[in-house]
Amino acid sequence: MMKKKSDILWPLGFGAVFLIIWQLYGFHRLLDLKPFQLPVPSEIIMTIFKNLEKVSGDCLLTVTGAIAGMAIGSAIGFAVAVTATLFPKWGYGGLTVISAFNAIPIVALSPIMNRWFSTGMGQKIGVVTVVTMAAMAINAYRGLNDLKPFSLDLMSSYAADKRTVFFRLRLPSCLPSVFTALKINITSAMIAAIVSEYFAASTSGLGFGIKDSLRKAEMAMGWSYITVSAIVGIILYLIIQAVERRAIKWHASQK
Amino acid sequence: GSSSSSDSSESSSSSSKSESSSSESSSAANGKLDKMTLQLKWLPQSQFMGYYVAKVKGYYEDEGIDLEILPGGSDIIPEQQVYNGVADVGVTWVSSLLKYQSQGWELKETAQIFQKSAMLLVSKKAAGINTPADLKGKKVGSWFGGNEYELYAMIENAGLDREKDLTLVQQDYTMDQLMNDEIDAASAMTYNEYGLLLESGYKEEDLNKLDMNDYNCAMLEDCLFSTSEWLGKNKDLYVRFLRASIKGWQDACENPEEAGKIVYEADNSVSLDHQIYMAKEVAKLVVPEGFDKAKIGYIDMNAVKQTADYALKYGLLTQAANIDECVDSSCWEEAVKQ
Amino acid sequence: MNNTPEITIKNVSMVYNDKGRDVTALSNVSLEIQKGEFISLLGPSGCGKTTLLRIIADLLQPTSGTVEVCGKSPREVRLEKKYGIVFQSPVLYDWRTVRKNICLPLELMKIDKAEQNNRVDALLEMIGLEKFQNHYPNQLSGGMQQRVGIARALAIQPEILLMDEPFSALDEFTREKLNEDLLRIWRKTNKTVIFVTHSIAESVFLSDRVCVLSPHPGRLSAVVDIDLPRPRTKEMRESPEFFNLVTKIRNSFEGV
Amino acid sequence: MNNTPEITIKNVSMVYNDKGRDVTALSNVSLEIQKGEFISLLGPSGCGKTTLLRIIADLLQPTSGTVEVCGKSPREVRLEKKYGIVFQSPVLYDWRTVRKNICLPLELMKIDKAEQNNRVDALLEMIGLEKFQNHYPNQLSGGMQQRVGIARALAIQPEILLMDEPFSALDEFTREKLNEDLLRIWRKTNKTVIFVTHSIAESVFLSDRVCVLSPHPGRLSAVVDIDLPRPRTKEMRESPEFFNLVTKIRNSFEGV
Amino acid sequence: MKKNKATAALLWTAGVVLLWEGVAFFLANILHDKMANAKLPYLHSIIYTIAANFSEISNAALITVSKAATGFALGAAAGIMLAVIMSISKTAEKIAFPYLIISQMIPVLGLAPIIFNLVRNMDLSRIIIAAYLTFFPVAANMLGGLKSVEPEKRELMYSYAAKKRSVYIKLMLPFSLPYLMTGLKIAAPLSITASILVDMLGSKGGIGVKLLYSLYGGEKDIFWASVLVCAAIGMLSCFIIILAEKILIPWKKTSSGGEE
Ligand SMILES: Nc1ncnc2c1ncn2[C@@H]1O[C@H](COP(=O)(O)OP(=O)(O)OP(=O)(O)O)[C@@H](O)[C@H]1O
Ligand SMILES: Nc1ncnc2c1ncn2[C@@H]1O[C@H](COP(=O)(O)OP(=O)(O)OP(=O)(O)O)[C@@H](O)[C@H]1O
Ligand SMILES: [Mg+2]
Ligand SMILES: [Mg+2]
Repeated sequence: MMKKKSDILWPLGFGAVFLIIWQLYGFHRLLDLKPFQLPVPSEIIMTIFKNLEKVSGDCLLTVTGAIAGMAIGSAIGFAVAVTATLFPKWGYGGLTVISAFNAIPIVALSPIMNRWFSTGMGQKIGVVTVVTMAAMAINAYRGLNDLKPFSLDLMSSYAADKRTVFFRLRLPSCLPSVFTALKINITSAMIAAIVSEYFAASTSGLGFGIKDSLRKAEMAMGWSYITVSAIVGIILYLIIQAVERRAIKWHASQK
Repeated sequence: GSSSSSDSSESSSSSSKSESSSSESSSAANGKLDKMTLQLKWLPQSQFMGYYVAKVKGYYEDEGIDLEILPGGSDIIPEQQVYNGVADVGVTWVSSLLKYQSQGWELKETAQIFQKSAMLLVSKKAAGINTPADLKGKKVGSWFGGNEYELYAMIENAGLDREKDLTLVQQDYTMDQLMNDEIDAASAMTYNEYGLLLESGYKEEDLNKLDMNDYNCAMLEDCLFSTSEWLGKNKDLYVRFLRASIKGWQDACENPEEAGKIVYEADNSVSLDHQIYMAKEVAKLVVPEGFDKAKIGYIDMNAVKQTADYALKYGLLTQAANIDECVDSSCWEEAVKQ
Repeated sequence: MNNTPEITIKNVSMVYNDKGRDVTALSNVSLEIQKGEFISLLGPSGCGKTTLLRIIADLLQPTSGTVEVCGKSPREVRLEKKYGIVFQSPVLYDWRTVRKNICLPLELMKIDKAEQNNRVDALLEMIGLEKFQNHYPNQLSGGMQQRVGIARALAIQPEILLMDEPFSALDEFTREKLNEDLLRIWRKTNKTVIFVTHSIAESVFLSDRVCVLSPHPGRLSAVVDIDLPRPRTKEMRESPEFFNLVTKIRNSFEGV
Repeated sequence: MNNTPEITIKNVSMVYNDKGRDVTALSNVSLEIQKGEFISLLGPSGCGKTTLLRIIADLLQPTSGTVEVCGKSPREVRLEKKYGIVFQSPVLYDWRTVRKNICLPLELMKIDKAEQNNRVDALLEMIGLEKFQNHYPNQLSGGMQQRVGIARALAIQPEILLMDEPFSALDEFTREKLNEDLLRIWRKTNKTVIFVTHSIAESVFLSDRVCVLSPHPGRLSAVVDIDLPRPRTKEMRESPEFFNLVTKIRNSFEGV
Repeated sequence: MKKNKATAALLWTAGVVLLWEGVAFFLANILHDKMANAKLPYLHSIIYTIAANFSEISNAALITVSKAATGFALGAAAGIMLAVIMSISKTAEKIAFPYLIISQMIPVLGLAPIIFNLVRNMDLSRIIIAAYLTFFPVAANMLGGLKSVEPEKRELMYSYAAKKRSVYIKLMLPFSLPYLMTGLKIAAPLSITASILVDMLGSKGGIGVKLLYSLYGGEKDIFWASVLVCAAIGMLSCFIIILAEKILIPWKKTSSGGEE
């Protein structure tokens, strides 16, 4: 119990100190910044509250896109990993092919997706999907194939078919890797959704807000959007972590 | 506030510009060139041909300047680059500069390169947009991020409500949305996107264009600016820079084909044809008909005022800009004296 | 007992190859095992016992030679799910509790729930881990894990039971109890058992025949018939016949 | 032998807690071990032998009670690197060859290369794995892995040797050979040894005292002094005194 | 085995090519999509463009790859270091991890000015940004690996009272190597992305500049050629890591057991 408390207190305490230094212009002095270059927390928070409705609307939009895209992307990535596992001879190539998508920058992806989807949401989901595929595919593949010694032998001794081996052995043993992938993906999904909105055919979403505000020197507004996206990102991350704790209690990493 | 601003400036000049400020007076004499950096607003292209021409023809060197031209990019904001000391001087749009100034950034406009707005609203003939009033009920593209105010002015001058009477959509820096009929009218710069439309096979007669200059909603675009502080310390250097730049722009506007080639060779980005097309169009903005090319860089305070007024009216500025504070034409005046 | 052997091992050799370095684990091993026979494999550490077991179980392909089980290839027999294997290390699935680990093969064979529960309850009782049925493997002692592995192999009531040092981590009492349990089950169900052990006494107590392997390369160096009467009793362990057999095997061992 | 004990275990209890389910592994165990003494721990599977060893080695904190080693806390002794431990499972590092696995603690103690090589060569010879020194652990048989673990623990010539069923996966001959090797090393270097085993005979052959634990919760149920003369010889195993001691321990066991 | 792999690679290439050309054909000739050329041009025409502009594109690619290599090296190093620090100290993990995630949510547009202001050197800033964009998958995977070390393996080190440093060098790092490799497989192509993004922060050369110019200059063929080259480099980089994995992890090679 004590441990649980410190789990929260440490980062919060650190965060509080960080915010106070920031609020008292500590970073401004240190990094030689003017308040109008980097607004202080109080100003950011006030701006958020002043624009709460707009900000939360934009946030919802972006998060929806990010989550939908991540779900699709992770599913595709996982499917590729499964294929590569079930058909090792032929399937492995898929992993390398999918990693190619990781090398296409969002700046190039976004206009392409703009062509494919006429709505901002479609474009966003498209971009996030592509961005999240590889991390899941590569991690899941490792998890599906890095089995404990003889655990596969046990399955063959039961003449278990591929399906059974997959569901009874590979799936549970790949969970830790899948969660690692999800953690990577939730961050890249958010940022991909945001950056895709720079180019999207719509004028809403956190990304549009960030770009529009920062370009127009509305730093407080821009940083409000950034703050909100960071908060949402960390909440989503914590949710994944909480699910992970429950799902793989048995794993060494959860000790 | 004020004390911290003074030490910030000291350290900024000492870290990145110490050489230029210390060797200022002796430089030309002993053959050592003063280093100076110019931040472009966008990718190297004929939009900035004056500086490239001046550089290639050695005008900066003649003035004792070693100029480095920093290209812009999608994540680069010239005002911030200059304020942060990454560059000494920058190119930006006046409305954007006014906004930064109003937020407390001590920046000054020092010369106005484009005398006219290059912004167009382009549509296919079939959409039937012949006047701004025809925009009613249409889907109209803009790049936003500060590029939307001329459009707002055009819409509202035509008596339309920009929220209710039409739909504004973000454009992604290509003309694909227009070509694909996802939007009815697209923002386009005369020297760039419009040219791309023509190059991709559209004929002038297939297109309608609404020119901001024709509907009294033009705002000023490319100008030169720097921080008040840097200007205070490097006035002489800056005058020399302006002199060389104006010379470059004069050459470029006289011979856009050559200028286009120079830009293409300096940084072969877009195709040569497009650079030349752009050079020709830009020349029309820098030296419009009837404009004395000796006065390149002249700041038309009326135009600045109109820009500031629209910026205020459409919400970019929250209070009227004190435009006299924002502009410092003294260097330019000195540069064009001879 | 039938006269056609249940398992025929013919000239089996196994060479592990790793980057040009060959390790010959088995060399020309031949053996016939009757249906319902209880065979023990003995031999120094590293002589190839596990290797031979894995070849019979179709977990490994011999470099040369053949194995036939009921006139079929080990592969076919494996696919018929006739093997029950106790591995040398417990090989439990970390994400399953003790109970669920034992249940695993039953789930795979789609045995109905009630029957599953009956069998698992009986086995839990036999291995003395009723109280630990909801623990995860990493909460068990080494011997407890091993017992779970044994229970899991018995759960499917296989026709051929392959056991690789199943009782090595158990105290003598638990071991003796399980020896008896194993014999009881074997007698009742007429399984063929191949049993790897390092305890000569245990092999004598349990087996019909004891096969001794000699190492590097693994060869069959002696096969000793154990003609003690069945059922075997605790008292027999103290009998001179028992002692003689142990000595005989011990000698065949030392002759290596 | 000195009269102040080397290791003093006082009222040690250990309760594993997992989601409200408590498992009492040890309950009020007290024991004094003299310097240079060879102690065996016996007891049914799951009675807490490993737990006790881990507490002495400072790998686990007891729920209550204290352990003192040479008047210090186990932690201090561990930091002085006086422990050598053989774990119940081999715990080899997959990425190191046999030789490198044995070398590991020597590297950590910055012993010079030549000395490292000498020691490792001697140990490899002792465990009979010279030919396999460049193999990786996953290319070894179970017993071979276990022997590597033993060699690794002996390599650092620790003052206190904690061995958890070190010979369980070995055949009787290798086991007897290693028993003798262990005694020889022990005699030469005057180590204190705590030795967990399931073989009563082995414990009698090796030890000065045998401690029997009873399970659930683990208690010290008997401590038997082994007054056989040293050095112990193969022949002693057949002597009536030996047999009596085995029987005595077996009975104290069964009384549980 | 070798032959099998070659045929598999061939089959994959053929499959991808066919699929690509098929979709392109479908768009252009069956749906009669006006934007077919922007949505997905024919692969052969892109390859033709690459061939026609080979020296130009390959030069740009070379610049990007060399920058990506720097960014990748730094990002990987930073990721490994952060993971190690977080695994050494729970407190550090608790403090740092949430903020690392937050840091990943700050877009370059917001971050770049601060970094420029901090280091006041464009080249260094670009390297930092490239590293910033690549470190997270490495850190996450590496941390995952470090935390998966089996307790017994750690106890062995503990029993030797080994110094933290030795524990890491002799146990934690070798154990996490396979996990690290997974992270690197994700990060390697990502570093190309990062390098391209950095190209766009006002660089003078590189495939990213090509991409931007061609995108905004309406040169669709060059744009797609650049995209294809990016993807190819990404695949290659992943492939190199796979190769490195084979060499660096010899003990994993001998695996046993079959499966239906
Ligand atoms: N990590 C753990 N979590 C919960 N319970 C544990 C844990 N480790 C051991 N136990 C329990 O503590 C008891 C004693 O375990 P221990 O490993 O000490 O037994 P042991 O005497 O070494 O047995 P064996 O001879 O089988 O190795 C067992 O009942 C076991 O279930
Ligand atoms: N995967 C492998 N790769 C290379 N060599 C191996 C492999 N598995 C086993 N060997 C070698 O084959 C020989 C026989 O191994 P095996 O596991 O069959 O011995 P064993 O009789 O079961 O020994 P133990 O009683 O110690 O378990 C050993 O010398 C071992 O080194
Ligand atoms: Mg074996
Ligand atoms: Mg134990």
